[in-house]
Amino acid sequence: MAEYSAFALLKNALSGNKDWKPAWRKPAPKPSYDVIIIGGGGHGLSTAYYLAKEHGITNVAVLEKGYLGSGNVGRNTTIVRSNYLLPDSIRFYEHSMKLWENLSHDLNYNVMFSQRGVLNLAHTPGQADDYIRRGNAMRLAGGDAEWLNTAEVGRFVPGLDVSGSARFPVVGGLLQPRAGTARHDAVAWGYARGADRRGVDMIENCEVIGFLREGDRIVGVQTNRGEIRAKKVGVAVAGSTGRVMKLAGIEHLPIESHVLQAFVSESLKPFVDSVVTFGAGHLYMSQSDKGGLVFGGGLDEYNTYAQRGNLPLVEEVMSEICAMFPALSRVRLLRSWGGVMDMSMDGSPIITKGPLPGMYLNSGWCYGGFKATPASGWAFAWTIAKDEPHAINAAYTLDRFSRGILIDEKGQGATPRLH
Amino acid sequence: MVEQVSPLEPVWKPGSHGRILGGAGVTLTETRPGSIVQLAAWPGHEKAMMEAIRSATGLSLADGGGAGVAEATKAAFGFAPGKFLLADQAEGAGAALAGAVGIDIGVVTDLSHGRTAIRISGPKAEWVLAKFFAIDFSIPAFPVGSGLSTAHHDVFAQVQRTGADQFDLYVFRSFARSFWTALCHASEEVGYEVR
Amino acid sequence: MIINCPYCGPRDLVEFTYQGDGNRTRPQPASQDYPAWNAYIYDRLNPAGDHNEIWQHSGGCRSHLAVVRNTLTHEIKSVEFVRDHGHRKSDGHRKTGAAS
Amino acid sequence: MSSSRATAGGLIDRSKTVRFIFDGKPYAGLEGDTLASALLANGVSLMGRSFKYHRPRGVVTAGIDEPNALVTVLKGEVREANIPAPLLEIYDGLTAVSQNRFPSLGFDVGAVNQLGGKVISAGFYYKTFMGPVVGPLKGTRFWMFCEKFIRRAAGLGRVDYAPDPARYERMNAFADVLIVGSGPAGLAAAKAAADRGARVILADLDARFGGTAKWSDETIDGMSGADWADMMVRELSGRDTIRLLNRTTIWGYYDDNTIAALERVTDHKAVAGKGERRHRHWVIRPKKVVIATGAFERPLVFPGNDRPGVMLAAAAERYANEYGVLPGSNVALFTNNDGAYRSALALKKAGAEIAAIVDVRATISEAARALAAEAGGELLLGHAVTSTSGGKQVSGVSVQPFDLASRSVSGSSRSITADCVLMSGGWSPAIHLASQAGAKAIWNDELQAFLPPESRGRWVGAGAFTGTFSTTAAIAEGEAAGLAATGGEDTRSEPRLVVDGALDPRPAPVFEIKASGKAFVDYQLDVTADDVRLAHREGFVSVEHLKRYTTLGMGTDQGRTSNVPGLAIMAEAQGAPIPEVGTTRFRPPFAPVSLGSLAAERYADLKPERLTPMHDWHVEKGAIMYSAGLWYRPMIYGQPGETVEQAYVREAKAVREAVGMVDVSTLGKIMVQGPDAAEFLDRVYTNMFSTLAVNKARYGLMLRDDGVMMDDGTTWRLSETDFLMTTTTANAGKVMQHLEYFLDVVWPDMKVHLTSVTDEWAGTAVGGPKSRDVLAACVTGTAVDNATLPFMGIVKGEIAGVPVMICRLSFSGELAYEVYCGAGHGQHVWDAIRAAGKPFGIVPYGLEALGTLRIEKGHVTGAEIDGRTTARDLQLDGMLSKKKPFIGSAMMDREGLTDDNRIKLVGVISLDNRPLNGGAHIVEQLEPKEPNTSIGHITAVCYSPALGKYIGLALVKGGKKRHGQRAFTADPLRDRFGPVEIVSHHMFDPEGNRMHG
Repeated sequence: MAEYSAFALLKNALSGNKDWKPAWRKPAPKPSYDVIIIGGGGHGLSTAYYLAKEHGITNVAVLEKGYLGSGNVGRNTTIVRSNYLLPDSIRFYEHSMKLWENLSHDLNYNVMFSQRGVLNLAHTPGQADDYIRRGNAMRLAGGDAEWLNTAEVGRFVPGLDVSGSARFPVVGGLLQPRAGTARHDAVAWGYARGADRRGVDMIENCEVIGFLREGDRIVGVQTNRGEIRAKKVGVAVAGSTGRVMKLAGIEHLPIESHVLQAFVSESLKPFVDSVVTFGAGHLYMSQSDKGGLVFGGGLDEYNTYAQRGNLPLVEEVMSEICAMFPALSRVRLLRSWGGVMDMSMDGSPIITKGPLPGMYLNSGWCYGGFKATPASGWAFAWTIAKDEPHAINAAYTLDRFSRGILIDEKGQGATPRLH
Repeated sequence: MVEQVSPLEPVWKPGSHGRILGGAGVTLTETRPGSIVQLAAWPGHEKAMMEAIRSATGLSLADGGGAGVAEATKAAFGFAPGKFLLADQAEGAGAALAGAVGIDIGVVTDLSHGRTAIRISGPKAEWVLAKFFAIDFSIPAFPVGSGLSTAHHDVFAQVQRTGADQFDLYVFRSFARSFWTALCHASEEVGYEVR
Repeated sequence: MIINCPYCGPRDLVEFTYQGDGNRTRPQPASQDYPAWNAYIYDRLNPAGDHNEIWQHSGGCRSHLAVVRNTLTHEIKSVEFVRDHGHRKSDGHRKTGAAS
Repeated sequence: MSSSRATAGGLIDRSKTVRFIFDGKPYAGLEGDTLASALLANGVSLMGRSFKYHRPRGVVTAGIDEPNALVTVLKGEVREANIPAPLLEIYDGLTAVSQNRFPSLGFDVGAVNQLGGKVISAGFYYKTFMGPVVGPLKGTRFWMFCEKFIRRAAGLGRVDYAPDPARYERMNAFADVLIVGSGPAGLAAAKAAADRGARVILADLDARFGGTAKWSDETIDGMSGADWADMMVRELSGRDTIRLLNRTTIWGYYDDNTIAALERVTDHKAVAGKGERRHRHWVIRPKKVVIATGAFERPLVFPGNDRPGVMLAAAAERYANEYGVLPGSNVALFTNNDGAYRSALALKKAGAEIAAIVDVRATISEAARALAAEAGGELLLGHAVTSTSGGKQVSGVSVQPFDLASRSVSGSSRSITADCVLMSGGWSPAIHLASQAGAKAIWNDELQAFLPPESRGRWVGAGAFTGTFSTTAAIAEGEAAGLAATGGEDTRSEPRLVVDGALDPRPAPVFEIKASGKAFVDYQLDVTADDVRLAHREGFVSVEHLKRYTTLGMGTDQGRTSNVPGLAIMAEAQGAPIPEVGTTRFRPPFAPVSLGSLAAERYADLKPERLTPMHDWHVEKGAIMYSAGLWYRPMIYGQPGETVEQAYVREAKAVREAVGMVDVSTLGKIMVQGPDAAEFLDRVYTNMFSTLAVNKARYGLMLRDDGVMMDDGTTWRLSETDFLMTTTTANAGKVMQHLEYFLDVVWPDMKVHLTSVTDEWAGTAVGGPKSRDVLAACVTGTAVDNATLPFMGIVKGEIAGVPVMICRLSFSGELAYEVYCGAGHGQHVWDAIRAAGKPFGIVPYGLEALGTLRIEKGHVTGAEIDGRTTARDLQLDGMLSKKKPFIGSAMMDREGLTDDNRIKLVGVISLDNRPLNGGAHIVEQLEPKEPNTSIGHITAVCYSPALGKYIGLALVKGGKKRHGQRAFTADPLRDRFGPVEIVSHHMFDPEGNRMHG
């Protein structure tokens, strides 16, 4: 398929854009594959891409119940960062960041990754020390992080209430300059196109309704488009993990499904350049290239598989955004939507072989999923190809809970709604 | 006895405020009861607790969630299963009740300092309260005498309807000043008088 | 969402705190059954459909409620006090119990 | 200019002139005008510029579906962007400016984008701007460079940083029935429900009730629609069970009929009343909702359909009949349905000439034919408009014969002069709320529209919303709905389709006229029919892919005019029926809603303040207040010229050398009462409490069920069955919920009650070698000597006539006491202790000194108890009873929690006599400074007057094993590196002689 470039755009414009080809084929499922990835979201698609690119495994099918990217990859607030505290997290998300930094070239698809920085505001000296501890951990691990004092924060983000009279005065902020945002749909489409160009079959409207087993072993899947057999089956359906794993007879997992709402304002001329998060509550905000303010807050805090949020959370988020940027009170909320999250018991993901032979599980992303898309697929592909985890996902096991080797960034324990 | 200092003192501004159009929409007062007492019965001993309350205070509570009674100088109501709040302008109700309530019935907790009692009354009282609480304050849904527990964001509150257009609110002392200020803001558009 | 508290009546979601999966069984305090403890603390049923869960009416009477709620529609099927619900589980650790 | 005020008619008050300013130019309008109607009346048709191509645009609609005419309103410093001119009621002094143009609306350099039209087609971003793979612009740099310009060009209105002086509020409401929309159906429903004595709320987003009745030519019960509506409203407004909310948009339909609405209280006023909030955010909880939201007319997609002067037929009718404004003097109509003929006639009656009526259908109903005859002008059946002429104002159209079967034009083209072109592509019911409520819309082939899904019983529909376009039927349906809503049962299952005897509501299935030139589907975001086909070509065929790839329907109008035409064009490209392309699921909000209204009373006051009884004293004494959760606590009581360090060192010294006092009222306090209280505490604490004697206190440790540290504090036994538990300030609420959970859920048979008494007691800690003397000097009714009040003992007495409870315990490591009294007496007792302490040099101290004293002693707080550390990590192994199980005991021994290499509590001493920093890490070598392997971090720091050194507490791998070792502090973010010695966390008086003294 043709390379994308400014030249290609010009050439096609002259022919009235009549010659563009589909970004990916729409093949019918083959009876069998070397690897089946369940879930045509960001992680499933990137897994397929890296299986083909890094491991030469191209006889791969990605099975998607709806349309590609219909899950959380298209329902998030597009933030990409690696500002974590714990070594296992830093290792993984830093790897992801490095992949992000070259992703558009790698995919020949502009995912609009813009490193405009993520600034975490701190509102008490204690919180500042906490953030700085995290920033220091990043720096000592080779990452990037800076501390801005109140005045520097005010200069970095005009419009922010940095007055001492604010209810929760800003005492400083932790900045990760390399962090930023990307065009979420483009990430799914870019990986899909990239995988397609390497021979992977992306099969949409193909819902898995059961697993094929030989004894304990998973040897394929039952779908609404018939049986498809495979040597290895990877599950990357964050948000639906409980439902899909149930089809394999696995009833209990260290995961709860919760809905996270996201919001977009009407389109405005540039108001804020970087991503800003409010430390006296739970709020993160940036502005898209189209001019809409994109923001979100906490979970609705109860189990749900419905992509619908409730009103109290909306009010909470708007209260916080107005506290952070008083000038936004007259700006209007344009759209809201909900995405279903796999909330794990320590707030960290699971990328592992098993739990059944022939099966591989990628789940528990809480709301760290989008920024993890490249590394998640990269590490999952490695785990599937080599039947063992790579160093960056070695800690993301299922048994870490029973062993007490927890990766609890927020220190909330087994209370998923609080991670 | 040394008098309690009100947490509202610096923000207590007697007189008329806001948009007064032919009379204040609401009147705000701090009732400053001498005693605020919480009573908690063990499951199955609720009736005995109600009897103890009657014997110690003369207030007889009807059965049922939120049931309550309000007299000129004292009032009581249920606010949770087996739990009741009693307010008395006189001090020392806690001790009296402690005498009347044996450990076999339940326990008595004196909150005379811990809760601040705010009264909102007037034709717009329901309207103003509706700005804070997701509660149907209409008479059929919330008759005179009855009480309930609710919250406005971080501020936990117990509310008793002590008249057709009169409500007594019990809020945590440490939050009282903030809550009072918010109450005044919310009352501005209908005009309010602080007494 | 509106939850009909058996004591307070129907109240807005904002008054409640979700306390999680009501299907779990806490082992007896003295129990050394490790897998049982692990399951209690970390395993979730997380069904797509009717779910037994525990809510606290934290902004009201503070009772804990056993709620059956559909996780696909958010429709609430039943609400009752946990203590009346027999949610005591297998924890025989009563004040008279010799477990301690 | 062509548009003008009609000589008569309209609901505006011709006696009241209103003066306003648009783009710096003063204009006059009439009371009852919107900005759109007033500008049209002044002959202004150019009102905006489009998002991508910056094309000149006029107003297309007369309501909330407006995609083009968006303006910014200026109120002093404050700008409010993207307001649809048809919704903006004018008032004296209104100042509005157009958007997305530079330098002016008339001449906009951004319009050059039009030249790039085909290059910047849908999805072009994704195909370019990747930049070079190597060199200075590699990685994301080239994209970020280009993006700067893209961002500047993008965006509609501008907001500044000036804070909004307005205030907002939230309002809760309950009702039997909420009726959404006050058109004929809504009014009829309200009346029916009200007559049954129900509590009714009737909401309409317009200033005036009546919906279409306000401007349609129809008469109801022999009176004009407007008069009929006024009569209905009069009948309703008398009753106290009815609440009428105008200027109120119902925007959110949440679970269990929780309905969100925005009331615009003062936007239409030049000056707001005292205390009036700008917006009121209503949260309404009706038993039933009657949805009577009507329908939106659809444009037709044809080349030049975006030229100013081209507008929806019904919009023009509304301007003529409601505002007495003629959008043009010589009007052409282009339609695929009967309804629009009525609009043509309305304009004729209002004084315009009808140049031509162009209908894609070869045959039309007799009723339509009659209307056409009355309206006059040429009737061109089986024809279509293939282009429009004119610059920033339409001057005419070209028409060509159109074949319905092949949906194509052919034959000779001719042009018709017109200064206003009306278009009508059929109607889309406003099903948004029903869709939010949770079901999938149903495509109706006859009406060529999505109809509401079946109700799950929570709502009832009526009128055009259900596809019932005849007013007679709508009123009947409204009455039925009002009854159904109050009767409890939903009388309607299938959406009823009433075919009006006169006019045929069924449009021809024509959405687009294919001819050369840009034909717009989404006006605001400049999505053309070709863009939709390009998306199809590239495989973005599902409705979601279509929207995301082309941005169709993503604008502030939320695709009200573009959704169905877009789907139709995609369906044709696919050769599939429309519903197979998919249906959009609508989510809140139905219409854009101000962030301020949702912040409501929390705007400018996010959270309440929590104040101790001595708060005002602290502030008065110049203490720097420190926010701890919602609380405020004194950090230091600085004296003139003192640095923070000097202040806390002075305060801490005073405690070590003489006596100090500190406000500890914020500590969480929970009464634990009942016959089983002691055993309950045995279960929740890691150590024993049943063995605690009355009038004694004990330090206790609490774990979570997973074995990780949760909180610590002292608990005082006041009687056999009464305990006063204290928690850390931060965890008070969490601990309360934790205990309540176990009592209610796990051990419901235990007879224990819990009550938060944090606010009941004021607490003053008095510490230092002289503390006993101070108490002896002010406490009456009890002795405080070592015998009467030993370490961890409790006595009751009085201070200055106020009952107090005194516990001898120490956080500072000095001889110390905590004095509790009723909160209302807190200041009184505080003053009395200070007076008694004066001779002993008592000093009030703040959190910094408190921290210093505890760090010297190695006591842990929130910084160490961070939700990851275990009791063993914090060197508290001794607190873990082996005699009994307790919460967390079963899980605390897991390998991961007992690993020797975990980070554990130690003390650190700065070896370069420079301050240490909390949040700094500990490394084994300093070179290279970074990256480097962290072996832990510093949790708390101070200058220790007792040791004369800068010290800190830290969590370090190996813990005790490293005592005596040298390491380095690494704080790259603050560029602080230096040598430290790792020591025991008990840095001062490890034997604790001082507090036992």
